[in-house]
Amino acid sequence: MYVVRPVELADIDALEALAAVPMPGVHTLPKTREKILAMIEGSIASFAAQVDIASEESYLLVLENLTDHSIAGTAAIFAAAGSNGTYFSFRNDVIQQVSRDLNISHSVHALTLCSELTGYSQLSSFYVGEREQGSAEAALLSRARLMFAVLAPHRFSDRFFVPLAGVTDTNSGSPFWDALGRKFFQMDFLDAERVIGGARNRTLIVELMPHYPVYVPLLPGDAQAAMGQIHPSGELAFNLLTAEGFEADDYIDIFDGGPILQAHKNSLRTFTGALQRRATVALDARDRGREPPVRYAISSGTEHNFRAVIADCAALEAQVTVALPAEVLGTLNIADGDTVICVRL
Amino acid sequence: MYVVRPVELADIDALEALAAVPMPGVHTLPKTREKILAMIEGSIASFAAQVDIASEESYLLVLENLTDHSIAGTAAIFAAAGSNGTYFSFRNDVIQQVSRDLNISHSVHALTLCSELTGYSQLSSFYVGEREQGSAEAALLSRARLMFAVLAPHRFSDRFFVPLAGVTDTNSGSPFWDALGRKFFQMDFLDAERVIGGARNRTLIVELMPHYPVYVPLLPGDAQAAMGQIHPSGELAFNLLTAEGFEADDYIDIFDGGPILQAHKNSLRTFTGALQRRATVALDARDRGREPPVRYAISSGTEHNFRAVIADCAALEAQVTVALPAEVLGTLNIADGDTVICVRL
Amino acid sequence: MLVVRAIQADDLDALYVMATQVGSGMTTLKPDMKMMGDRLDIAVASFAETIAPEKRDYMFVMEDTDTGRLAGVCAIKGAVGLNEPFYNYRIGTLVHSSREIDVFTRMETLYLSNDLTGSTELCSLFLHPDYRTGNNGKLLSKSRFLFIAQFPHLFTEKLIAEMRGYQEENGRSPFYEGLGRHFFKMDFDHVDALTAVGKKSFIAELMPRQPLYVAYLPDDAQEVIGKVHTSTAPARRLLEQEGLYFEGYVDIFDAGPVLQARVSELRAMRDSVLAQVGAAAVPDAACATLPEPEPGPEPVLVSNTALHDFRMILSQTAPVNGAVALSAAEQDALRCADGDAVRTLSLNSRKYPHV
Amino acid sequence: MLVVRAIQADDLDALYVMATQVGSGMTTLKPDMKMMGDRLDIAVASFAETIAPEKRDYMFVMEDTDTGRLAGVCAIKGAVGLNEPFYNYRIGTLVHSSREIDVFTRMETLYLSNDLTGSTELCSLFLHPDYRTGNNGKLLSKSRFLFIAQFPHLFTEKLIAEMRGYQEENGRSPFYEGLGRHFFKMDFDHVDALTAVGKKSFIAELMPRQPLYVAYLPDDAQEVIGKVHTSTAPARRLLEQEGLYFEGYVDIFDAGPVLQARVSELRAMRDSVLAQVGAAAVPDAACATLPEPEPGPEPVLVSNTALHDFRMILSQTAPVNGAVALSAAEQDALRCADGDAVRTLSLNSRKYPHV
Repeated sequence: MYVVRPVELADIDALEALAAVPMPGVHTLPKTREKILAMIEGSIASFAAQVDIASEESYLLVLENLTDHSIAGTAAIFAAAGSNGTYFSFRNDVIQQVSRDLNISHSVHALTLCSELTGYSQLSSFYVGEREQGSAEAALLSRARLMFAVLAPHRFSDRFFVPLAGVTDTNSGSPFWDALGRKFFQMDFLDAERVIGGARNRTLIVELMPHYPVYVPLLPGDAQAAMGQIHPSGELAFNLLTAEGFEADDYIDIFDGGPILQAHKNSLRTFTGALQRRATVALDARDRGREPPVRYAISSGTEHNFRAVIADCAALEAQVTVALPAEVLGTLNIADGDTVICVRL
Repeated sequence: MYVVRPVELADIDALEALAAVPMPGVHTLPKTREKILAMIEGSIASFAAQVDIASEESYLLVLENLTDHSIAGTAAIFAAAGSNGTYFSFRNDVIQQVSRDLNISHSVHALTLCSELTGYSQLSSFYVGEREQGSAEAALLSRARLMFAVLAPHRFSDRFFVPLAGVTDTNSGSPFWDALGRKFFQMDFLDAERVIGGARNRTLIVELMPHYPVYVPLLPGDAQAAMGQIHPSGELAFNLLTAEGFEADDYIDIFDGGPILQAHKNSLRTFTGALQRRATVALDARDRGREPPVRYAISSGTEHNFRAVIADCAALEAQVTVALPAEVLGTLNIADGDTVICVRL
Repeated sequence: MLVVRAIQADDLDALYVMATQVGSGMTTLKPDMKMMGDRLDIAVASFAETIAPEKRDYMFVMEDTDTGRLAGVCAIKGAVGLNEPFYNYRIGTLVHSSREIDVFTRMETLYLSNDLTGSTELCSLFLHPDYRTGNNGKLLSKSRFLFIAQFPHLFTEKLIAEMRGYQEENGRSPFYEGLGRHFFKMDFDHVDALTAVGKKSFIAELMPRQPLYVAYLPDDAQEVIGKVHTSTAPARRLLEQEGLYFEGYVDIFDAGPVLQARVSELRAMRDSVLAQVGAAAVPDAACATLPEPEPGPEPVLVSNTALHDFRMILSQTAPVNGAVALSAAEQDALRCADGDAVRTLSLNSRKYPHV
Repeated sequence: MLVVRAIQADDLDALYVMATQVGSGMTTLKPDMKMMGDRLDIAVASFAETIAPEKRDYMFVMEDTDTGRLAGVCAIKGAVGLNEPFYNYRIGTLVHSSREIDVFTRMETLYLSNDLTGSTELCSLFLHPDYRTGNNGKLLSKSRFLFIAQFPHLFTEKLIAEMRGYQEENGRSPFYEGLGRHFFKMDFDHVDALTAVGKKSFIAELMPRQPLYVAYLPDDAQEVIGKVHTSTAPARRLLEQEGLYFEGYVDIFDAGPVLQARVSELRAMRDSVLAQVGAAAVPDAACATLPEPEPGPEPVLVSNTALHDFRMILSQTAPVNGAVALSAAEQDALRCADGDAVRTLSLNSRKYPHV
């Protein structure tokens, strides 16, 4: 059995080991122990904070395998992107071109540097180990962030986004960068990411990046092909997020052209499908065999004791309680009668 | 009792009388008998057409008072806005301005001429008589358009918008127009609307309107105040639509600055809350008195026989059938066992 | 003798004959009797001053007085872009610089503009192949400057001339292929033909509106910005000698340069002089010549001073102390007589003599 | 006698004294010993040619040789905008026209640009109030043109001068209030002070990037675009006489005009001449004068031809047939002797004599 829970100081060794696994893109775990520690401490402080309005909080969840207490994955959510400045992205605009005289009609795409995602809540740092790829636990980990937002909406924006790493070529170069950012930064993709520290909210972006829309047909073919394409390592996250209700196509990353998925919370399955139920102890795990059981993600229902697990039980739409094995209640750290949030997986 | 149904040729006199009522804005009924006839014929052809992909169809519904068979209101929906060209609007962008050196941070609004609403389905021509203002029937009429879209999604886009008339001053001038359009068109607001025939998809818009974003702080105060403001006559529609899930703020009309409400269908209550149920004849209208009855909009469930009425019945979430009085089935033109679409009003 | 003169109503047939001999390179002189007739009407009204200065189109023909045949044509349009928008790309500079990481990038940009609206335009130059010898080309092209120097009040301060842009030998325009084709989705020749017949609203409809960084274009498109067609290089040099400069405006389709000048800074405005027809009044050979005596005879453009019947020739007789001794044939060609004023300008520009 | 000369390392103290007497209008000459010392070092290195041409900053001082006191200062910057972006608004034209409904609208637009990056700049002109008489202002301002005419290879082809923009008597800038304030949210003086000390990154951060239609601005802001401060009008006229023009670039804060010229088209380039110090070789009074004899003595700018010790005075002695008879005192002031070459230019421009 697995549980998703807030990161703790004791997790630092496990996280350091995870961070050593090579991952593309910049929306991953920091690489040094010092920065990982800062991230853990930031998360602990964020969970503990009394929040009126989403600000610089960052929440880091881990997926713990309860069998051996190993850490099988991480997932983070930032309360408000670019909170120290502006979160920059390219908006992918479509310009309709119509000439009555010439009887021509077609559309042209143009990328506009924009700051619209500033203040959105940002999902980040999603990673699961090899063994859990594609498992229900991976889905639980990804979704647990949104369940926490359902539980504590005042800590987050009404809108969410997730940048996913874009494609790179065999030399870790980025065809999108070569066609665009390089012309302004005059340096290689990796050097630029190093200089900017993976951030998307720095003043130097305004100073260096193009201020006028980039007409996509003018980009070389390989750069166009890279727009909105995910790095193969991001496929799991992409599939989980689009199933959740996130939409691609509107925004891409200013550096590597990777997709930025975004959605209003009203479009996300976790928000629209979350049911608040009172948990009871299931007396007999078999006595609900009359209906085929449904797989739910279930999280504890208070923001200062957040945990999430997977449980199978009868469809909850017409119920006011959810009967769970005592073991699950224990893992969630709740008692009979406490409130839980349930979402179909 | 009222019914919402597709317009018929016999309605022309009633519509001509309705069109004579002065209404602001351009998204209303045409004013001449000839044009009204064309609109009715267009609607009849659209309902009859086999549609694979949303195109130039326009559907006109009327609200009929079954007591005296008078027409109490109209509401239209166009399958794809700007289908002969491009539907132009101003997108209301927010530009985040941050200066680290000066420790300044603020946001600036800018209006950008855009064609993003092209191809959206457009709600239009909403009008109800004095007596039905604010009634459940008005809500039924407005929503019936979306219920038809639930029924026949292939006839519509996934996204919908509704332009509402903007504010005018005592001389039917528009402060927003005076600050913007007038400088390019060199004519009064009403003259410009007359020249362009109320359309938002004409080549001359590209030729005359500004191609670069208009920074809102540079507009005079009265023009800024008019942005996104509705004409008082549009309040009913505005309230119904925002309750439905439409969002204002993102787009405004290029001429008078009136709000353009828009939404993805997944955010609209009619789509998320529509229940498909089998209709049965209620044997005894009183036998469901155990639960308080809920008010539903109920429409017949086939696209070539579309009608909608209001009916009170028990909550349907946990039911597979809906029991309706025989009279209601008659009004909907359906038989016991036919499928209906039900949405809480 | 070759005379460049204001066009007359009865030149239409001869003009048509010449137009049939023009290749495809000249879009403004198509052999179309209706179009030519309309344009000629405007030209005649221009010299007669019966239409407003900004609507005028002064056309000049070069006539071989020995045969009466027309050898060439050229024109000055009073003002461009007042009926239909006149588009160009303007080349600008944007600097992207971050002190924090020590990056300084200077980028060229293209702005779609109508900045040249209202300018006076030199245009429609064509010299019949039979006459492409000696100084004939210079005579024809430069005649317009003498006309402007004589009647500067008829023109706006800004003078322009559009030059045909670079094309490869097979007619391919690298600039159009790199930019315009993506938006117009048709061949360059087709676009060219549309603009020639005045159909220009598609430019507003289809052209990208936002400033473009030149660095986005393919290399071969970048390289030809402001470069003229090989066959146009001599015409460009002639105009540059008269004081026109490339100031960063190019054609939106082929990126051919627009040359520009302030009328008041033209060589013709500075150096042309009025003289009286006749022998020099003070034949003081020691010091009456121009400051720097020329080694050989320097050809001189000479025009009369009549607007409605403007005429100009190339003479070998330089003015001396305000007088110019034109031959009887020359006076005849200019329709002037002893004592009349004429305007003269050395055919070739000289560098500043004082430096 | 007043001599304009290349600044020297030991001028620092005198320069500081003068700077303390400058009002608030001059942002480039603040009485700050460190800033001034740094700038003087660059100036000395510029005249010594020990730094690259684009980094040079040629400063000139006007010295009263009778007292040794400094009376004024002026400078030529080799190239602007190569360390920090140099911003201007460029005024352009956009035409919005619909043939279908017969509307033709010509709109002025403002484009944020760095087009003038790399230009040579005339700047830092200051004349002490005690010396604001006679031709002193002209002498000081125009000295730079003679320097450029003597050493044109040191400069880019484009020369600019920024003029202080219009302000109301109470110091209010209508252009700033109508535009900049909405984006900078601070007083004009504060913005002005920030740019003076080189803090310019906020411009990139806060300035609206998109082209603006002038018609969006309040009327009083529209009216002052390209208009100089009342106190700057005489300086503008001086520069215009030398061949600088307003070509549509203005300051982004106060909309003051930038005057521009091609170096090769400057009056000093065209009309200045080299002459030998000494009496005229051919004193033929009948025809050796300039074509149009002047009624009275015409003051003449005269400079030596040494870069590292450039010196210039105003003389009443015009050159005659390539020679100029300077007095001993004048030769002394220029540090030249009989037989040396000097460059001369009439102080005032004359209209074309030939028209």
